[in-house]
Amino acid sequence: MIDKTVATCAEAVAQVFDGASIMIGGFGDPGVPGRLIEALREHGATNLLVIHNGAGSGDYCLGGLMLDGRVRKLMASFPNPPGAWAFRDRYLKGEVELELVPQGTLIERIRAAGAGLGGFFTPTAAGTELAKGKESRVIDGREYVFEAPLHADFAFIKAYRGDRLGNLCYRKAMRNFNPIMATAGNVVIAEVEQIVAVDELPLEEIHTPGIFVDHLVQVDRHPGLFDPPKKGSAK
Amino acid sequence: MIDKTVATCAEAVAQVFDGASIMIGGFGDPGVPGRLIEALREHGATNLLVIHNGAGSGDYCLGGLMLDGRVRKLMASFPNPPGAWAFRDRYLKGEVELELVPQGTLIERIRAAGAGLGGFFTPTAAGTELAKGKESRVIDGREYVFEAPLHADFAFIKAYRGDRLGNLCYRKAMRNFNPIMATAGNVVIAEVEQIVAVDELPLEEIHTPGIFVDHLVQVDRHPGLFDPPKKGSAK
Amino acid sequence: MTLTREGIAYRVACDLPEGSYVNLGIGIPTLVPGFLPADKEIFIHSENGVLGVGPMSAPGTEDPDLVNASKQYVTLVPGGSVFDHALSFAMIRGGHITHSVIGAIEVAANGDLANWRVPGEKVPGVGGAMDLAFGVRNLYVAMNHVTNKGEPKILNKCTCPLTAPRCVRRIYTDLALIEVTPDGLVLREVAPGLDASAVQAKTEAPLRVAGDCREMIVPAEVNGIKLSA
Amino acid sequence: MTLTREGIAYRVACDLPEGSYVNLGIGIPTLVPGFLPADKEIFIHSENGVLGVGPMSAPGTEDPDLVNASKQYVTLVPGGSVFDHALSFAMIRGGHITHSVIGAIEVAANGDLANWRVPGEKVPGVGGAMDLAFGVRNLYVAMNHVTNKGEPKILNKCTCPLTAPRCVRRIYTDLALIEVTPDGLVLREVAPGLDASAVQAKTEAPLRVAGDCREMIVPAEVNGIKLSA
Repeated sequence: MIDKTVATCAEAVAQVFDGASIMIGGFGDPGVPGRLIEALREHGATNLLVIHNGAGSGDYCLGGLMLDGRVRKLMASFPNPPGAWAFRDRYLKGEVELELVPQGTLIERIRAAGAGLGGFFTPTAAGTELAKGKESRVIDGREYVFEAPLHADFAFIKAYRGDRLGNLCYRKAMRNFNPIMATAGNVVIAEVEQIVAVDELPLEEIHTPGIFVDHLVQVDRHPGLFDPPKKGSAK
Repeated sequence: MIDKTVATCAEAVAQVFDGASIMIGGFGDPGVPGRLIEALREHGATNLLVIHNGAGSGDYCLGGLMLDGRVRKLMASFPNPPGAWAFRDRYLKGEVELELVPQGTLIERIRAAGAGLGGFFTPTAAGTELAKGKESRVIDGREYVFEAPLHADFAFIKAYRGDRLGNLCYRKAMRNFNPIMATAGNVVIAEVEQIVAVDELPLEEIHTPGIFVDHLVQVDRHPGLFDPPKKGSAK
Repeated sequence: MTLTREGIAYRVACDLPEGSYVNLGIGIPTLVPGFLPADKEIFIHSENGVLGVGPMSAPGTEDPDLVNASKQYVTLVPGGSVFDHALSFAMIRGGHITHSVIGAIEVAANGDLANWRVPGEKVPGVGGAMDLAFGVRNLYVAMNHVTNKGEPKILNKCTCPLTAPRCVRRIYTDLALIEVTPDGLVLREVAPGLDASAVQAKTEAPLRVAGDCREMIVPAEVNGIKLSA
Repeated sequence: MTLTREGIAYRVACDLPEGSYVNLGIGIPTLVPGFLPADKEIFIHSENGVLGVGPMSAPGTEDPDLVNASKQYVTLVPGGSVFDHALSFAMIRGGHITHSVIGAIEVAANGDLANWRVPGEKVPGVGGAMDLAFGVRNLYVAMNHVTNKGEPKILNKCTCPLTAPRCVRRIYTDLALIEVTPDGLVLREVAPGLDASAVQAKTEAPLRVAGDCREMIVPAEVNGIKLSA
């Protein structure tokens, strides 16, 4: 019998090695696999390449990984919200490298990797600073930039519910990068709120078929990842 | 109030013009917008470029369009099953052009169009007859072929349920090409089995958000599109 | 008189047609939904995979899995939908989002937009700004006409790094509504009580005054919110 | 003795490990699921967007919206899933499908595969054959060793248009199991009662006989189905 579930986050992240590249799902708080990231902090792997839309927030989860100095390079589209001080401090000291990628290009590069493509041409960034040094090409009168697929050794993702076969359903804006990263990681590890019996997931709501998932672990949401504003201000 | 529903298939296809390019969803029978195609036969537009996985079957729906001599060119991956005699007859007489595209390349070209990309590199067909005359490139030691995005003036798709905003849910293997074609047609027309009130579709089962759909019409399945074998033989 | 930030948002809201799919940037654009007439169905897109973003969640009712692109807890309108990032940016880059309303640091006479890299910013971030600027046909800038120091933001040529070249279609400011045309900037409307020369005085790029240039129709206040001052 | 078509399918089925995701072509490969042990969980992929294809539907129970890639009405196993064509071919091209079992017109000593264009066929069709041949790591061919006319199908060089170069990993036939290696073809198993020279006699390409080459372990019949003849 196939059983991709593991009992603990520690077990789920045990294979991560020094120097590994890791995609981390989520946008803002929804969909961030916070418990897996905390387990990775405990685990100790370092010199990591992290691929994530942002740069973490505060001193926990990805923010904590930054604080601990475990990230050698970040590929992100929006690493500079106010809460990303742990990354900012390291970056300004030159202790972490940043590759800034437009958000749509970031997700498309990840998709290209998962889909076995050799790269694609996107209009985004053509003629701007972020296209410097990149191949460009005029297609049907419009300028495009060549972008390469983006693979990773690991993808840490979060879903709402999953089964032992690795089938996953997301909930609302939790989906974001997660189903795409699930296709592009060499080893895909999912944190889910609930593991259910096979066939309990509604067929038409299985957003990530189990084929893409290697391990999943049931765990509650990291408390730092639900943070309604006290004064109505954006984080 | 937005209301994308129309009362009849005739009304839905009224804008199709001679020489138009039309994507048609479906694989085998599931997901084929048979009633829309029959309405197009009635409508009379001719000299069409049709983009579809197959070439129709029998003398109805796409087979009928072939029989009527209304297709100038077909782009397909598998136009040669036994039932596609109407296409075959025209093709062997030189009355319809065929561009054969590997199935994965066909769907990816359609997706690229819908996603605003300028093209992509795929390994499929590199070094074979189907890559002749195409740009190729070695990326990370592997040969890839450049493929351009594939747009169309119209996309005819089929879904299971929809609402007046154009949100669509599919059912089982009905999905196939439909949600992707919905992103790549200039005018997207959906045939659905049921139009329901807004918010009746389960949120996590909306496979095609309404933004992609221009018109939808409720109609029953064309009887030719459910054809269980009498002797267990494949069609 | 000049428009308040809410007044600029109000004026933009008047121009969004029913059935449009609109992505709103941070700053003034986030105020636009407050001024959309209730009887006009318009869907707000958020690039993190939400179409049909509704009002902010009331305190205590926040859904931990539903935020907008500014990470604010929001609601979903009836008929809204959720999807992954790849489809969300396919909507943007593929030209499906009909309108984008965004802030700007600078706009040039030819429609060049600079809004992603603030001068002096030590850590850069781009988010989805470039995808929107390259992908959305009706790109509307909503901003104050001049900087905090009174310097023009509508220039002959941008000095900051570009978000995208020749992408802006209209500029809505506290002073004016300006259209970007192949022949340069055209002044379409001025704030109540202003004239074209007052707007030109605060604009580096030359403005051609439209034949039918008129005063904006913006009430002084709506529901107790001041639209002009 | 030689294997029947069912015998070839049986032998392939023995080599598919639990947890594999397998795409099956038309012909002999469609017989493979009938020989998978019930206690081994293996998911059958169909390129039209189904993972977990189960047995054919019993007459009268067909679901109009559920067919396999051969357009046959099928069932879905517990834990199966459905998805669109783009994701389905991402599974194939992206290397997620672990095994593909397909028929062949010709296979060459270097693993070249020709299976999409039958000589003399007037209307060509390729379907998903190339995507599978380029995308799936463990590409297994299941076919009769020779043509209807007794001509070898395992050649020094393919004469038909290629589906993909150097893609085949193993060849399962009625006579043998042959592995494709960087050094050419290696004969791993022979059908019960045959020897290596009998297989070589029906093979154009040279076969190296593996040190541990053995007779296939295939029963004469299973559940009344003849596996060898």
